[in-house]
Amino acid sequence: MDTQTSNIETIDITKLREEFPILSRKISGEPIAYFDNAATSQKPLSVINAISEYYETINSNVHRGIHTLSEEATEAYENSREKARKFINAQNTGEIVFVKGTTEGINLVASSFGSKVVGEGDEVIISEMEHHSNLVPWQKLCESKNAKLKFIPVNDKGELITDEFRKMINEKTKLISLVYISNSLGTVNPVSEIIETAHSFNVPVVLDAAQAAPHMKIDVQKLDCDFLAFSGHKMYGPTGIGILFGKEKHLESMPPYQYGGEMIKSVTYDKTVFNVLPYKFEAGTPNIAGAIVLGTAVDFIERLGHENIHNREMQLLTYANQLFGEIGDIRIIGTAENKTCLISFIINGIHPYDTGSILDNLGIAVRTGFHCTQPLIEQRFRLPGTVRASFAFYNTFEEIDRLAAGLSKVKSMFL
Amino acid sequence: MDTQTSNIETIDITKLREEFPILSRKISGEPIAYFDNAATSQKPLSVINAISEYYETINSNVHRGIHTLSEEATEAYENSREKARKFINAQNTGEIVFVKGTTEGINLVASSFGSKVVGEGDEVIISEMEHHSNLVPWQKLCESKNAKLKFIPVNDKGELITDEFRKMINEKTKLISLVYISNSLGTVNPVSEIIETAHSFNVPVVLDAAQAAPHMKIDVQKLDCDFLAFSGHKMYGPTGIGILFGKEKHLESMPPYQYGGEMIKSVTYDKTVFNVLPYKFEAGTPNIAGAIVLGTAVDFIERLGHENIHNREMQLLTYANQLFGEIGDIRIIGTAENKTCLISFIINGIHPYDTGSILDNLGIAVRTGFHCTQPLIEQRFRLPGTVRASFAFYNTFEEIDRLAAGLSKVKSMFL
Amino acid sequence: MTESKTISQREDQIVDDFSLFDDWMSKYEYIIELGKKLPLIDENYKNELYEVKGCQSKVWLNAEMKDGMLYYKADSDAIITKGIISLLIEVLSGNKPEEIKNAEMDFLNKIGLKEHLSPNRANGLNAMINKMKNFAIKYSGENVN
Amino acid sequence: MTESKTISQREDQIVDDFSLFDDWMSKYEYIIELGKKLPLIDENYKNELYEVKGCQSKVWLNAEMKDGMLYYKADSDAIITKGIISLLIEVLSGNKPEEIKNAEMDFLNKIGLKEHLSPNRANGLNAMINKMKNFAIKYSGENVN
Ligand SMILES: Cc1ncc(COP(=O)(O)O)c(C=O)c1O
Ligand SMILES: Cc1ncc(COP(=O)(O)O)c(C=O)c1O
Repeated sequence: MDTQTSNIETIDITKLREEFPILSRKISGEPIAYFDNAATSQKPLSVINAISEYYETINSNVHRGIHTLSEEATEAYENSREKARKFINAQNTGEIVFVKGTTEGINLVASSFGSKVVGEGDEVIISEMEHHSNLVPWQKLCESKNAKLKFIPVNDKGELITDEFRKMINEKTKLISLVYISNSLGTVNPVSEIIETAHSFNVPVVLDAAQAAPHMKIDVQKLDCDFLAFSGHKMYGPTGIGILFGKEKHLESMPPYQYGGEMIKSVTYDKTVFNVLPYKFEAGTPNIAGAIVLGTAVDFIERLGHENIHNREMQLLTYANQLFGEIGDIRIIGTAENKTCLISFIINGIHPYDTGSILDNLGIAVRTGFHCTQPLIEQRFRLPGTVRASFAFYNTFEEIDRLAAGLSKVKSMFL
Repeated sequence: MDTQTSNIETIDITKLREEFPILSRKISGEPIAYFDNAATSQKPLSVINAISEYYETINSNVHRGIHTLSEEATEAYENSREKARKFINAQNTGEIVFVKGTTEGINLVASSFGSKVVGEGDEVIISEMEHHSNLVPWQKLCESKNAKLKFIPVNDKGELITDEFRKMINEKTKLISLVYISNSLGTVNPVSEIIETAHSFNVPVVLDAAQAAPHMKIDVQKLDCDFLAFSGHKMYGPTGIGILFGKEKHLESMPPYQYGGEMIKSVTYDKTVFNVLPYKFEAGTPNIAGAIVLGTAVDFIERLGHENIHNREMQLLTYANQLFGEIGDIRIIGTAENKTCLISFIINGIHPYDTGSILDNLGIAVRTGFHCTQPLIEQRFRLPGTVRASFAFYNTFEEIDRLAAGLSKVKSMFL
Repeated sequence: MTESKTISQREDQIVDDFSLFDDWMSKYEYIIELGKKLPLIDENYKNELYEVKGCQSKVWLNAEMKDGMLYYKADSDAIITKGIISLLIEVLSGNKPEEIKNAEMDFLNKIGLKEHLSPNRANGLNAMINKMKNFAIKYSGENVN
Repeated sequence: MTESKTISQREDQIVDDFSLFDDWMSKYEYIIELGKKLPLIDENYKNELYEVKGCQSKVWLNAEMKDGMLYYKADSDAIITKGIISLLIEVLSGNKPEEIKNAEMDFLNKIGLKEHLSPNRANGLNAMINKMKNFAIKYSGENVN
């Protein structure tokens, strides 16, 4: 099917898949069809090999070392920071902080920036579709400050109701934090529009770009967002590393989040002077291999090209939507106009857990449950969970055929 | 030299070194002699390959997934936690929290536990020889709480003056945090004795075991420490992962440190219920590969055997001390009775930076500077830095010969 | 329910039944059938108190004593889960609390369920078994009064 | 100091001198000799104000105008660092601020120093050059009054 319907000449999928060793694994006797990409992506050989290469040739602690290995590791580490800067078009590398992942990035902002700008009686705005990682930090911040957390509502298609947002924002609003692309609905939010409104009230905006980083070109200068966080492991890179972008003026004004190691300029028994950006926010020995190889993941994405990735993924999504329609009895949760390549759904009358278990038995990996957006699924959509099939460019039309066949099988077993 | 003077029959060093690919690298045309092990250790093939294997076979997000890959990744992740539990003899895996490293571990304790138990007018005790990562978090905590930070003094040999400690502790003392083995002096501190005294005052004790983990058997039950943190990258494991041990009763009583992901049991728009131990402290997608492969590093250490490692390293230390004595004009900083395998020193009249630069040119990697213990080196020992050669079992007597020859060369060049 | 048989006889029966299937899809089909047939629990037991924690779907479980024997009722919002509880009930229900307490539940290994459901889902399975055994402990000799 | 030569002539001279050495050990030996000979800075300049930030050893640097030319003095607690500053001073000292501002300092690449000192230590080197050029900017035409 790939050869017939795919008109992407720039990506040779069969060859590309060979770069992902795990895709040739078998599960329950079947080749794996991996549709859990929104949870974590698989890794190409270039990324896997770059990790080994780091440990086999230049492994050493970064910064302050004067020996050659340390110099080389530092250079590779800082080169990767520069790649990350370019990847999201930040103005300078001082705005690029290596963190553990999106969750740590957002927690850092909530703790170091949020505590500073949010006070009693103030308001913070997020949306009804936030991942727990972009909900609980603000819930707890507001709790501790006696501030109010407000939620931009979501319509039945899974889109933000921006009219409501414009009614919510006011002079009490001190911060907005929003998911760029929803991990459970697939919705691509109109963040530019929201940032513009927010800035007209002088309110800074944090973007959770965990799902955006693997799927679209991010431009923090064009977006004009104040902070943005994403995870390496969702963009074909290693686990345990991510990026927090922050505008220089904000990062300069914030106290450090953790203390120790390279984030210190000088210290006496009485007093500490902190280092310049971005080091002020990188306490302790960083995930050096992870940081360096995040750069390799960026290289990989740029070699493929954002547009090629996008086109391929949209074809997969369109194809899957079409097949799902033919199966019948499938309710898709999240049908926004502007949507990334994932489908959250339930087969009417069948529990997501049942669907997922049978699919697993057919070698098809989907995620079931709340996808870390429990209030959205439970309170807003009143569901016990959904099944989520999230695609990546390396998925094939044949795999989607198998998914569709699997769902028909599930229907026949349970209904 | 190895064959003649080494009486370790259980470790075949030549064969063992082949497991560390980086050790065959050349620097400035010479085979590398890596003496910066206290900053970070090199990694055996078993560790490097385990990372690739993870990504090539079971990479997936852990917990809550019902598909096979997720099950397998979760199982490997939890198996590794169990290995870490055994490694330090904790009572149960709920006491084993995966963190980024020692620095994050200590920051977590300072933030979640320290803020709770330390109040205005209270006192926290650390020592004069702490790494910045175990100094600045407490300095900042005390600053914010209007509490007092007190330092156990260090004698000229680089040992804690425990008599002074017994005079310092009183009913105002709320917490003690101590380095188990000093990274800049090599001193192995009498932590059992200190913990016993502390507990007689009902004061909990945190141990910074960053340097202990690679060099000695740690037994948290025997030590009876309340918290203990260490880093994977210093014990032959990957970067970006470490362990925080905490006694169950403490961890249970502490608020989470970061919010999001697996640390949540259930959440509504209004309220969050946190997960059980240890998940409560593991927010966001963890460093899955790092955590799993930390277990491989534990396996590696246990295959070699703590005693074999210790014996080998003590022989290297003894040999280096002997050669250093013969060179003359070398002042060793840190001459404690109970010492690990590192030598911090200056050649009288020669700046550490000069020494380090020339050694690097000879393919010999040492660290120079404050080793993240600036107050100890500058305020206590009144030095502009030291040169630190820190050994690991894979170093050889020949490499130490080269180090000694290098130092003689340095002397002849600068004096 | 075959109340005359011992727990281990019932286990053997299930192992026998499962030996007819040679792939997991057929086993699932059988489990689903059992799930569909499971006698439902009263709606008023579907609350926190009767909920089994640690499963990926909601599970409620209750037990009552009748003539010295313990009888279970359960429900879940997922059918596979119901099928699995149904197996557990088939084995344990209608026995003396002391016997239930000591049941080894070896059949779960023998039919390959434990292995097939490792380890996230096995947690859920263990949680169900624990809840059932806790009822048995509650009603067993030591705690009658 | 050969004040009659231009900056680029002085650079060429140093490149010539270094071409005699074919390994880095000999280059270091030469740099160390230069370091030992560097005229010291007054002790009262050894403070924060004159310190060059970003080096692994302490470096202090001052500059003074005499007859329209800028003269540098510097010191460091490490001799290799002193030797390297000595090279910089050799090239830049005694020139017009405008010339110093625009000096390309290409000789550092030619003798392989930049490459040899990458990148932590190169930061220190760049910090020294920047501090020297900043003095030149301060004393150059635009800012005389
Ligand atoms: C004694 C000591 N404590 C703490 C640390 C900090 O460890 P990490 O940088 O891995 O967080 C180190 C290592 O740098 C150390 O040697
Ligand atoms: C939208 C969104 N935000 C935040 C996160 C958290 O990312 P991480 O777990 O890598 O910290 C995720 C992924 O789980 C996500 O999909």
